[in-house]
Amino acid sequence: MTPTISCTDLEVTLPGASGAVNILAGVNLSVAKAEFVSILGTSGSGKTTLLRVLGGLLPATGGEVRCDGTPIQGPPDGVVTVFQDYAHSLLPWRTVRRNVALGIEARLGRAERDERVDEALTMVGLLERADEYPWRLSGGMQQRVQIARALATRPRVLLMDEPFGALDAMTKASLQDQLQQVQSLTETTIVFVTHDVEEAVYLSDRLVVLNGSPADIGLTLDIPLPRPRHQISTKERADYLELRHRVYEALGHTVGEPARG
Amino acid sequence: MTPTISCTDLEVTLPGASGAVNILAGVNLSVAKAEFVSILGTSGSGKTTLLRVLGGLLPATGGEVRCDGTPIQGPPDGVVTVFQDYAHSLLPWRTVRRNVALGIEARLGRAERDERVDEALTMVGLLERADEYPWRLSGGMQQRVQIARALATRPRVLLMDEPFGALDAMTKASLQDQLQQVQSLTETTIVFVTHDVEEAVYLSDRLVVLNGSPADIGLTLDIPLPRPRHQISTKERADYLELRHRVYEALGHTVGEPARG
Amino acid sequence: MKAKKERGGTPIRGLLPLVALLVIWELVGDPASPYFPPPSTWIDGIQPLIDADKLLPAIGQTSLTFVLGLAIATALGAIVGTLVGASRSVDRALSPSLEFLRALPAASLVPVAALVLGYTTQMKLVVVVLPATWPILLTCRTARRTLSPVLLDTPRTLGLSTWHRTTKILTPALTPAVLLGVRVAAPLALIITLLVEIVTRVNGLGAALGAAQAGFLSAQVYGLLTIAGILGFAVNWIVTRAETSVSRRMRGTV
Amino acid sequence: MNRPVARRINVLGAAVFVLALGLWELLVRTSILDFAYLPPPTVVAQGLGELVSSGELGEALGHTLFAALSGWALAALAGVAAGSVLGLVRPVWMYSMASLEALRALPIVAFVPVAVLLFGFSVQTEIMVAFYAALWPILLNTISGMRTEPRMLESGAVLRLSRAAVLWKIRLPGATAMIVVGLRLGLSVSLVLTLVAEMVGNPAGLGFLLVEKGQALQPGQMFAAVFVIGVTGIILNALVMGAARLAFRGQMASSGEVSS
Amino acid sequence: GGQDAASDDGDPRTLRIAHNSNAAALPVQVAMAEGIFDKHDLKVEFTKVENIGTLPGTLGRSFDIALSVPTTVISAAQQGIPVTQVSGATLDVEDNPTGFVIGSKTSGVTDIKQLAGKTLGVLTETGTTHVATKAWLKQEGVDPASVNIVQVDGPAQADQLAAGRIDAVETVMPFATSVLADDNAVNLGDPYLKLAPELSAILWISRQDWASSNAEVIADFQAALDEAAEFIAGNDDKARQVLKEYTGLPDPAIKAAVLPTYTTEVRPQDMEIWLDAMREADGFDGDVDLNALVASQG
Ligand SMILES: Nc1ncnc2c1ncn2[C@@H]1O[C@H](COP(=O)(O)OP(=O)(O)OP(=O)(O)O)[C@@H](O)[C@H]1O
Ligand SMILES: Nc1ncnc2c1ncn2[C@@H]1O[C@H](COP(=O)(O)OP(=O)(O)OP(=O)(O)O)[C@@H](O)[C@H]1O
Ligand SMILES: [Mg+2]
Ligand SMILES: [Mg+2]
Repeated sequence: MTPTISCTDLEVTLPGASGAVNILAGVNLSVAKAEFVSILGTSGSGKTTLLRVLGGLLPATGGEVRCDGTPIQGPPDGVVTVFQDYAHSLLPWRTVRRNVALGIEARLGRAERDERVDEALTMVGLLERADEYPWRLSGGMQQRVQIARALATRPRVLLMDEPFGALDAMTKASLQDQLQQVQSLTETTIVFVTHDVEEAVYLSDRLVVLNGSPADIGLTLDIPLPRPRHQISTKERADYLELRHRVYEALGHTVGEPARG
Repeated sequence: MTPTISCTDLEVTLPGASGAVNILAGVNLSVAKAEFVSILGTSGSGKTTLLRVLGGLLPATGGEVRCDGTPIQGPPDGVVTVFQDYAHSLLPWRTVRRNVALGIEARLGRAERDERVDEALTMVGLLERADEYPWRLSGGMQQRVQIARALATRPRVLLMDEPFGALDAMTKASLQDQLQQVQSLTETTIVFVTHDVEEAVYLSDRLVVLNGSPADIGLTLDIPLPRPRHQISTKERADYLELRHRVYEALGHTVGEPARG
Repeated sequence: MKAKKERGGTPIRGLLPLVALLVIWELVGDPASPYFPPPSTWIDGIQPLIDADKLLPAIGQTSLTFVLGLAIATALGAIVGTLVGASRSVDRALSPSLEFLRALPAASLVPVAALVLGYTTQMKLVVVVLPATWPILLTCRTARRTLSPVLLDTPRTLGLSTWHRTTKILTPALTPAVLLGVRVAAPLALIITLLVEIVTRVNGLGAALGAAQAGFLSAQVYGLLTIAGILGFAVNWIVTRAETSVSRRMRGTV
Repeated sequence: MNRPVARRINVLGAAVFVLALGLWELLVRTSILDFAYLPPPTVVAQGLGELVSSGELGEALGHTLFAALSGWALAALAGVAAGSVLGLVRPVWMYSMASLEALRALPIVAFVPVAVLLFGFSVQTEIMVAFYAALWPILLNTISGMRTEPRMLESGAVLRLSRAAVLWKIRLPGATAMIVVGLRLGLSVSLVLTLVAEMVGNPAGLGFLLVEKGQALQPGQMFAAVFVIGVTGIILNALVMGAARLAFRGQMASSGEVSS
Repeated sequence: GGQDAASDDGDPRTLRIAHNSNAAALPVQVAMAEGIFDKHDLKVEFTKVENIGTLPGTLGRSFDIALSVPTTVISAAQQGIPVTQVSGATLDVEDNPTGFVIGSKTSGVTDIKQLAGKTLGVLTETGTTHVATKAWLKQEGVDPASVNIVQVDGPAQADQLAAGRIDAVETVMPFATSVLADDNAVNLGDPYLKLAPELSAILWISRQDWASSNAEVIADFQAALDEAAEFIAGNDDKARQVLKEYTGLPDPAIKAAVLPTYTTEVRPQDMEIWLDAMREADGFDGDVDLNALVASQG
């Protein structure tokens, strides 16, 4: 089966203070339909860059990027990116509701649009703030508005860049589970950048770690935990703990793994 | 002893889509010199708002805010805020080095300034990116530049709003320990907003949870763990695990506490 | 930090210094001065034009050229400015030619434009649009360049069509810049309109102004200048108001 | 070392420009455009040669540049200073902006004869006109540029920057991109209106040369003067941009005016 | 301005003179070139100003003597600018006209009467030529208001008429030559001569106070111009060389130029004709003391 999204020998060079800098080199990744892949890596390793290339927002300097087998030229249909820089990605002149409607208002009738927007806002817990302007919301709220906007489009592929980074543990857990549920219902393919190892292990089918400079994929780890997963029971499983341990190790983490007994 | 920073019966009202909204009501908090206090709370509960009031950036609608016993009018000397919104708080036309120098260049000579900047950049691991513009950095790097800028001023009081939110676990752990060390050396008073319960428990002398709408302080918890703390040994202590457990509970978290055995 | 309560536009009380200046002029001015007649004589100065039913049509013709010229310049400047701001190669290709055109003196273009279009309102428009476009174009170009890349990526990743990207993202995001450009361009457009009218005497306030100047009717000259000034002020005021209200909607601040 | 210099030269832009000139020549040669008043580029080039060899061009250009640049430089100082004050001090803005808007709306061309009365046939008249014309774009762009991102101002407040330092280190640098736009606009209007002042007022410089050559039935020389004016516009603008890139590296880079 | 005031106190025998590229000013230029002014103990500082309409206001500040036309002098005087004529410049006579109204076969204007409803290009709407043309139109029974007026700069006139953008044009030398060079152009006549068989349409002016305190200088100025006019009559080649130098006209135009008839005579009767024409054709209703305009005569 052709992968939903894939890159081969990907190379990306970006301008820097002292000439061009090679950010990614020889990155090979292919994500199958309905797969959930997490990307980890230290700050500045190139996760955002990789996601931008997969989303068709940044042309690769070398190598190939394909979506459903065809080379990518600009963002393919149904592939939606959730940006790390949520503050800049919301339109300040639109209310929350109209920000969420942005991706669907052109193709859907009024009734269906409203329904989808309400549904998405309910999911992220912001329905009662629908008529507020985004710059009157807290950071975490803005981040959730952006997630709602992506979900409202019912994307085939979701590329998410630290989407829950500004959320408290409870809100985060609730959104993790919502995301799982959406995925299982709609078979969305998800590529997910995060710094939270537990989150990555809990959500993913597979997990890759970017490292080096220029970065490539250092570790690929399958997460064969059964689905559906539960915040309590899954995280209590021995294989979950074992996987988590391996990721921490791969990240060079001597300490991060919270005590196990 | 007068607290370094304190608020009594603090009330804050902000404009909203349908009239003024009461964000904080009856918040009482006082932080002693060299104390490390963490603030937790769900997304949108008012942590940033509280920090802005303590930092003199937002006038309180009611109640009193004092720094060293005198009422606050604008940011007091030596009180530095690290913003959640790092992307907007760096000056895009200055290189990383000159951004970090912003707070000290007027009062320090060239040599000392350079030394402090280099020291701060080394601390956050960005010395070799010193001549880059901030908009060419990754999100986590920008966040670290802002931290370096604050540290370079050697503040008496540091108000930090999710300062490590965009960092991977390893970078975060390293910065946590640097921060601890700085604090123990300079007796800096720190108020620290975070979503990461482990981080809060690991770093703090005291921890408060904001909740309700309008929000006030729901839980105050002293963290009498011995200092200096260590990423491994401290987190293996039974009292650490116990404290962590209590915080999770206070946050209404039924699940978040990663399995303990 | 404090929310500023301003109803938008420029407060009228800001006219105080100007009013003071005029009052001083009136008090110390010599009513018989052939060069600087005091304000009270200005109305008498334009009375003959009112009596001859020439003033209103002249105002109408000048307003038409001025407003239409400004409108065309706005559309042109916004579109070309956005294109040039978006693409470095378009910028490099067009910049020298545009720089060249905008520096050309309107008066020497009039005969050329008249050869093609005759002594018509269209001819006036062409000569007015050329320099008036520039401020809008340049302001819009810079604004387009400084837009956050994430803001520009947003409509792309949501699969918005080019049309929707333009109407929903670019237009609202660039409107404040375009309006600022219009504020700069408006007096320029008025100046050039009057200049063309003075040079060709085709019609409008400029034609009357030219005639009054040639006849040394200084009170009439000041009267006509005041009318032209009011016209420009009115357009400025409307544009400023629009700019303020747009900025407020954009960011909630003035 | 050679490559960047070569890259600075705008080959594409020059090509478009030359192409337009070629088209014009072609239209005249094929008699599609056939006017004594509008000569083809080759005749204009010939006129240019005549003006250069007679020395008229150099002198006129020098005069015009002196007047336009003096007026512009004064306007830059006054515009940025007044713009900062108006942008920052609310009461000043409130009690004077409308007057400025009204003054700004006054058609300066019509005042050239008045300026001639006040200052006589002198270069001061031209400088006044150039100053007046260039002031407004610089002023408005400065005022508008003073709307700084609030978080940056808060950063300044938090780091205890003095008011002067906030202006000097945050507000003005943040407004630089806008101010440079104002300076560029101001430069071209000051040039254009210096020419107008020379055409209808002080008989000197390129503006007068243009009129004089027109009256002398020398369209080749007249359009050569027009051509020189246009090229002067290009060069002045390139100089301003070059200077801005040198002086304000960071601002120009962050507003996309410096490639790579 | 300060520097003007300084010149005011200067030597009264140093004349600051302004005029345009008009052939009417040739005697001044010849007098300068041939040392005739020196002979009369006059020094001349010359400034070329193409738009002579603004000159009355600058007299006494920037200039002492300037070239002007009767309509300008009358309007300026009526508005309280104290100007006066110090010398004649040229005289229009039947066999040497300087004003032209030119129609075109293509536009169908071959007679002044056909101008009704047509577009006429003029040099200046308020200038002498146009006042004279309006008077002429009235004489011919055509309402001047029925003629559509646009201002067309001299150099562009030939093209505009040939291209049909205007139907007729009102002009002076040297532009008339190039307008008439077109095969379709038709000369309709000299509008000045419709006012009087002999008329002065261009002259030298100064401020009244300057004129009354410098009568001797003015007499010397006139004498110098008369001598220059004689020189011109006798030295055509040299005179045309001077003409070429200060007008910058191309050689063919210099060769083809018909030099006007020069005079230094101050003609009060002509001023009266112009005032009447302005009253009649232009609706001019000012009160002008004609004596003051020519008071320096003496
Ligand atoms: N616009 C840009 N221009 C030039 N270089 C850039 C740009 N954006 C990012 N970089 C550089 O590319 C590298 C990777 O950045 P990227 O944003 O992909 O990192 P990241 O893995 O997402 O980091 P983080 O976790 O901190 O967000 C960094 O060294 C950064 O400095
Ligand atoms: N500028 C503003 N104007 C009006 N209301 C605001 C503004 N900023 C924040 N609020 C509101 O105040 C409340 C608290 O916001 P605050 O930013 O303090 O939350 P927070 O606890 O920091 O949340 P997060 O963890 O998501 O950053 C929210 O309901 C928000 O909508
Ligand atoms: Mg990133
Ligand atoms: Mg917050």
